[in-house]
Amino acid sequence: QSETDSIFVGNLVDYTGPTAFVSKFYGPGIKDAVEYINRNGGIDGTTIELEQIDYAYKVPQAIATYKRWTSNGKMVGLQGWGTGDTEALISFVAKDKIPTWSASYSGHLTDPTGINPKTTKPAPYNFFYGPSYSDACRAMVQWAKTDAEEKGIENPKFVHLGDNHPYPNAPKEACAEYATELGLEVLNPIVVPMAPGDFKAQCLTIKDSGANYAFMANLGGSVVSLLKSCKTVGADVTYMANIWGGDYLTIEASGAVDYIFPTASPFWEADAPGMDLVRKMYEEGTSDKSQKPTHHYIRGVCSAFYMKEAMEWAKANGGLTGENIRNGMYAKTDWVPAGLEGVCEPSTWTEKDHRGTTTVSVNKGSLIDGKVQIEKISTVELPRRDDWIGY
Amino acid sequence: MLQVATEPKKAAAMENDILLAVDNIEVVYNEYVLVLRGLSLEVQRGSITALLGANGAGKSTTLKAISGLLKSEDGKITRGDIKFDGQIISNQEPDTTVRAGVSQVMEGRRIIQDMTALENLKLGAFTRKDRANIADDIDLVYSYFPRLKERTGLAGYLSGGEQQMLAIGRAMMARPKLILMDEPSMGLSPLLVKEVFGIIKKLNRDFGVTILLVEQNAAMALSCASHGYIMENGKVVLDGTAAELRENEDIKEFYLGGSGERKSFKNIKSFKRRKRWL
Amino acid sequence: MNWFLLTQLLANGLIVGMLYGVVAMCFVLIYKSTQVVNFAQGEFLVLGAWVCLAMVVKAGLPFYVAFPFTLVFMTIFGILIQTVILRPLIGEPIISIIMVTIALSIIMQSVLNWTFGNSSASFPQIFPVENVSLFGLQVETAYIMSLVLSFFVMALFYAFFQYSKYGLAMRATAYDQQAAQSLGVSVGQVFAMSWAISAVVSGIAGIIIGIVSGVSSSLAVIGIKVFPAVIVGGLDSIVGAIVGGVIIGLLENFAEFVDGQYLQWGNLYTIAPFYVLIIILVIKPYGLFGTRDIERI
Amino acid sequence: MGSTALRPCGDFRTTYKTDQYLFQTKVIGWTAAAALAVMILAPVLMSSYVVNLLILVGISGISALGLNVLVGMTGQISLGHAAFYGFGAFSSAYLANNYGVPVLIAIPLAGVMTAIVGMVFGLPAARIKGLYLAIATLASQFILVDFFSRATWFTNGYGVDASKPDFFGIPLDTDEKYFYVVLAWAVISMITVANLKRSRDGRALVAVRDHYLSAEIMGINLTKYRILAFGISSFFAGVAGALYAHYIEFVSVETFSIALSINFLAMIIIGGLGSVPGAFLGAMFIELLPQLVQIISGFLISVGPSVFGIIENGKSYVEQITVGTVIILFLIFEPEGIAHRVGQIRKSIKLYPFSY
Amino acid sequence: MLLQVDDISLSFGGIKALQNVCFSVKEAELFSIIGPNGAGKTSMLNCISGRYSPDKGSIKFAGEELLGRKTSERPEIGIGRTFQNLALFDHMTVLDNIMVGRHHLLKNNFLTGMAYWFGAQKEELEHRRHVEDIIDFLEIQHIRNAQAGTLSYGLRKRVELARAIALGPKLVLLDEPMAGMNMEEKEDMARFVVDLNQELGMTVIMIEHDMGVVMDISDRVMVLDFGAKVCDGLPEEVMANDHVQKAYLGADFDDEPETASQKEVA
Ligand SMILES: Nc1ncnc2c1ncn2[C@@H]1O[C@H](COP(=O)(O)OP(=O)(O)OP(=O)(O)O)[C@@H](O)[C@H]1O
Ligand SMILES: Nc1ncnc2c1ncn2[C@@H]1O[C@H](COP(=O)(O)OP(=O)(O)OP(=O)(O)O)[C@@H](O)[C@H]1O
Ligand SMILES: [Mg+2]
Ligand SMILES: [Mg+2]
Repeated sequence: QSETDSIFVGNLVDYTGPTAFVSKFYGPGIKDAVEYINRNGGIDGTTIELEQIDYAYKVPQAIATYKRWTSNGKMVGLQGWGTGDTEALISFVAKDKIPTWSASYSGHLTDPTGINPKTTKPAPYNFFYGPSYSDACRAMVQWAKTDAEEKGIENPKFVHLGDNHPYPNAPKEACAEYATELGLEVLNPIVVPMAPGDFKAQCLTIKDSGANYAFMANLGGSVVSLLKSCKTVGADVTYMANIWGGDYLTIEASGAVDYIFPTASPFWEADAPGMDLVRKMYEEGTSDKSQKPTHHYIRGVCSAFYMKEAMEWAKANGGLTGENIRNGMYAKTDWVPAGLEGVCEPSTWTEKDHRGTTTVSVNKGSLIDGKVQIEKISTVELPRRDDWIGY
Repeated sequence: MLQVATEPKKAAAMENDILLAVDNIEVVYNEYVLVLRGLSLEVQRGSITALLGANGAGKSTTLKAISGLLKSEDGKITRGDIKFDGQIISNQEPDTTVRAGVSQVMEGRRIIQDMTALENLKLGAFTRKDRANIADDIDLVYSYFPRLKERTGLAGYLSGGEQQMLAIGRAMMARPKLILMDEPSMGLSPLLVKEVFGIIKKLNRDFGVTILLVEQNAAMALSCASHGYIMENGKVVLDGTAAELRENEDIKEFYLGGSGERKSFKNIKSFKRRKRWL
Repeated sequence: MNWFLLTQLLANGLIVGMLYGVVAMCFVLIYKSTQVVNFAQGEFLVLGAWVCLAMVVKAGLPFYVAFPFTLVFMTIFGILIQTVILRPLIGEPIISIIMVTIALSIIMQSVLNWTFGNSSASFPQIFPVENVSLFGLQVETAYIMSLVLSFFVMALFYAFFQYSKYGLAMRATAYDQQAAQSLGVSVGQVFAMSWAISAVVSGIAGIIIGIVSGVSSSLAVIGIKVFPAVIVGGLDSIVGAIVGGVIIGLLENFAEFVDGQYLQWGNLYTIAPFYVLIIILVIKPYGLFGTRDIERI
Repeated sequence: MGSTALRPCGDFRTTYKTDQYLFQTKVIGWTAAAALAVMILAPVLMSSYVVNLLILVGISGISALGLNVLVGMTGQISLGHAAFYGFGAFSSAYLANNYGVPVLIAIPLAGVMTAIVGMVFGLPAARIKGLYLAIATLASQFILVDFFSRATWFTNGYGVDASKPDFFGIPLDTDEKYFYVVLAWAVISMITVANLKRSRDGRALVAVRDHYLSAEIMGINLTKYRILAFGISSFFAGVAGALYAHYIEFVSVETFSIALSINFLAMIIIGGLGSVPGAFLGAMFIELLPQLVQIISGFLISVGPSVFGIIENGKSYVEQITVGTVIILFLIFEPEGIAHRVGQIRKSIKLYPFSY
Repeated sequence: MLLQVDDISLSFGGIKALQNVCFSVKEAELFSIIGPNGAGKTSMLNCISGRYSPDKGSIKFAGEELLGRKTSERPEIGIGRTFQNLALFDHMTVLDNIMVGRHHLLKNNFLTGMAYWFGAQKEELEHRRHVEDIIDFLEIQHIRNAQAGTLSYGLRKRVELARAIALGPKLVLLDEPMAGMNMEEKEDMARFVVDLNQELGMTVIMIEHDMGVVMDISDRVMVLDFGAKVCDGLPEEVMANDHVQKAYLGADFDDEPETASQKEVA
């Protein structure tokens, strides 16, 4: 089977739907990386044929596309995207043995065996690079705790802001539980719609509730609107974002000040050893260059490179089948893809635990005089607690 | 005396006096229903011309073909043409036709029900440039139909007859050269029928408006018209001056209700074969 | 009971509601003259906002220049949409035309995303004071503008429909296209006019919303969001649009209050208007100010 | 007089019964039979990609057919159909997961449950009409979707698994096998709706649409039929949703958005309001168009990357724009839908060689 | 007495459409209502058929009070009608339009209807036969399958009549059945109405403006004006009434102006 000189990988992207805001960066990251890999010998001579399909965040469309891809039996891997479609495809990819690297970081995707009582469906073929939504939020909470201590806030209050929707809901319970554990007072979550709008009503409620730390689980326009509205209302709260909700574009558009957000990779200008390679890939790549990439682009690159090295392992250990590639993901520990040192966090996947990394960088960004300024303020190393697998 | 209309008269001398000339038109609905099959007729300037015919003969279709309203019913003139005042107006947009001086009183009145009578009248003057005279013309209409003035509510709540008056009044408001009237007496009480015909005559006499009148009340129509056409199955089958038509035996029988003496409807029991001109 | 929060929320609702009212008016205008519900309304707003933003940010024009240019642009756009896309459909079933506006929204959404990107962007500061205090509540200056605007536009529309010749023609066309045509009304022209007016007002509303919430293509959902306002006021009532907008604005904020303080239900804010909408409709099937159909036989 | 309704020669009907046949002419009958035969053989003849698309078309078609009963036949525009579709999906999964109801039985049961919910949400139709009603159904869309994300006992809050059905012990676990389940339901729904159209209650529904005042005076209970239409329509939506659930095997709360409701509406408008085959033709149009556009644009890019470089960059936008444009062009040229066009073609063929 | 109308009043805002109207119609009678436009004739029929509910008064049909009965139940009791401004189901075929008239007589429902072959078909066909008789009777065979909305005005009126007959009513209310017809067609229509009355034994209440027809075929005539009853009685008696002559027939309206064109021709 490994005789074929190319293998097929499907890639679901959302360039026109509600999450296009970030997919527009993540998708090109994958594409540029795969092109780079192909230009440089592919998987030991096998090129990766990547097809990006814009499914506009519509689950049925994603499934139809998936079926088209699998119908000829050639697909060996899937670079997925959103929460809805990734969850919908869990049993498909498990049955078809197609390893999937999604950009949905829902906690329960990290449970390959169904060990957590809350897991409804084990996800043996699902991977993602980066901390899970729950872990990222836990890191935010942990930072908030130290921050509160530093600032001398007594009895700090924490609130979750987000729509009643699978994606913002993903870390809600897990994060609240940990916040309570850390001694923060957890207020009732406040629902903020995913679509942008005037959110002064919500901001008034936030202000009234006396929250000190607010975790915004939405992304894009919704976050921008919320920050603008709350600025008008004048709520004195530290806003913390989800990994998709924090980038220089959001800060620029919202005019945020002291905005806290997690990342799992350096920023574009950072001088980590592997960043030269990333920038080279970008320069040589064919994707749209009208906008400076965000850190989402870099996670896309990492996702592609983990896939690449797992494939290399598979090719050397029995051939490029989905099952082998999956085993390739378990082959290394504290794994950083070659050439991307300092770019991708060292990650470990095991058959029982698909949390690649639990290390979260905490950043603070502000718009000062029309310039976005971001600094990394801390790194949170969360413990790999067993009760947090799949949660 | 009577002419069969298969050979359209082309008296060159009269050419100038002919306001409307429909020349051998064919009308198709929905791309497959052929309704008019080579219909020709002429209306002289300043005359009242009556167009009579059975239900479904195509009278309303003819009027819609002239005014251009056919289009909005998925109908089309596929052959022949219509000349108004020397200009070809077939398949033209209806508003252009109205501007050229043709008004239509549509079948079933078609007043704008959720506007008042006054607003309906104002709307009738939509194409007019001389804003100053509009108010006078509204008064004129009121003088013709005094009861319209009393009704200030929505036109949709007027009774059938009142709506008919409004429709005629509305057509007058455009100060047209030619009014196409589709069954103006329908649903009117005998008194009002007389009134309406009186008004049609008055319009014609006082303002020199030319009228093409489609009517079922043949006796009335022929009494005020100077010329008449009889249609059947999409064609003109008979035409002549009103006087000639009034004397025609068939017309007497089928349109005027017997020759002189009143017929008793009660005794018509047996199936009666219709005489046709085809 | 937290009176302070409640009054703040209600004041906010009143102000936001006015803006809903303006957007609702754009719907009403189209409906009143063409019987069509414009599902691309949201995109019209976003278009206006993006075009103005592009002129301000990219071309560096001052706002007071960009603003009128945007309105000119929207006028042309409205006419173009009507002549190219909607004119051939005159006289066709309304539902098909509504479908066309849906397709139009798909196209516009893509074109907007393509040309202006998927990210959010903000207007630079436009008014010397960004916020003013109203009933002890901080309110964006843009909203004050919209307040003035909504009354102005409302009065204008009202007079237009009631007294002007074209206003009458629009109402007549909506009621019975064929009859209007028979009176010399050019249906195409009237429709072009109403689309142009609606596009202009949408443009203005879009800019205000953009200033307040940031411009992004997903702002288009506001088009759907004001449906309750349109319906509560009555589909064909200009005054109703404003009243409906205010009611929905107040309601949202009141729901937020009840939810946050007592129920903890979640998104009552988004959903409450729809419950109330149904209740109002069952009591008043044509909204508060809509004209009822004449049901004579 | 009356040139409209003359029957063309060669089509003789001697009894009223033949005049009531579902397939009005032999040609239609044979076309239907041939279509059915092709469908039965489809899993054997066609690639599984095509089969998958056919399944999706079939499911959407059933749902669209339901909507057609409501919108096309009864004249009540609904913007909330996706919510009922979703309710069916969750109900069926719920019955199968929690009560062990065999899937093939859970599907119609879900239909019945959805019908009841549909009638409840249809209650306002007793008083509200036209676009006001359309927006009221939009409200039911929002209310139901909100319910989905709230009712964790029913939906987990984000989505539930649904299993593939068994047919007397044979697991219908491949697309090829599942296809027949969908096909069976598609045929059943087409026949029942076609039957409805030619019987008492179907006529009553259409009468309510065309002129409800006179319908009432003709003895038709308006409230009953308006709500009944919601019931029937939701039944099919529920069945289709259930079929979808067990096909996709995962029901996600996110699926049942207004966009999907609008999609269903697009299907019936494009297919032809009130037409039974039209619902399926429209479903085909809406489901396949994006796929087709995608394939074509992919092909163009592979042929001439230099020429189509612009397309490459904004590929997805070009695709969306194309889909929108095709819909608009289609409606400009055939505002009354595919079924209407087919009818027109049939009529002109009948009259051939005379054009009228 | 089949129909007993007592002291009916109806007003819309300021307009008094009906004022204390009383009349009665005997079994198998052909009863006409005449009166100027806006007199309240149609409103009267609307009260009987349930479209309007009068402000006061009572209407008894075959001894039973009608008011308070649901509109959609009235066909079952035996009341059918046609409409002045055409109220056909425009997008249905003529045949289906008439079949709708059989609605209250058919027993199949949506479940049996969807199953069709188990029972519903038989019933449908039975009623179809009946409807075909009506179609034959009114001579509209050739348009049986035409869409009602595309027919000409006169034909639609006839389909309306067919639909009303299909209801199988004891009392049929006809609102200007002959409007928009020429003499010949009026004769046909008159014949149908007389047949309805005499052969099918239906009681008829007819509104009509053509005095020729009214005088000829009605048994009794009632005159309304401004919502109030002016008189009723035999056709000749009514014709003799002064008020009727003036306000309705316009006896002394004779100064017809001559038209411009007639002058010319002459
Ligand atoms: N929109 C349409 N589509 C199809 N056929 C139509 C349409 N309008 C009219 N017809 C057909 O055209 C023929 C002529 O109709 P038209 O309305 O012109 O008759 P008419 O002479 O005015 O009759 P009436 O005296 O009853 O009003 C009829 O057979 C009718 O069925
Ligand atoms: N629903 C309504 N709302 C308001 N006014 C109405 C309504 N129905 C009827 N009217 C008014 O009641 C009066 C009687 O109307 P009706 O239709 O009964 O007259 P009619 O005798 O049938 O006249 P026609 O011979 O012209 O048809 C009219 O003045 C009319 O404007
Ligand atoms: Mg006619
Ligand atoms: Mg009347």
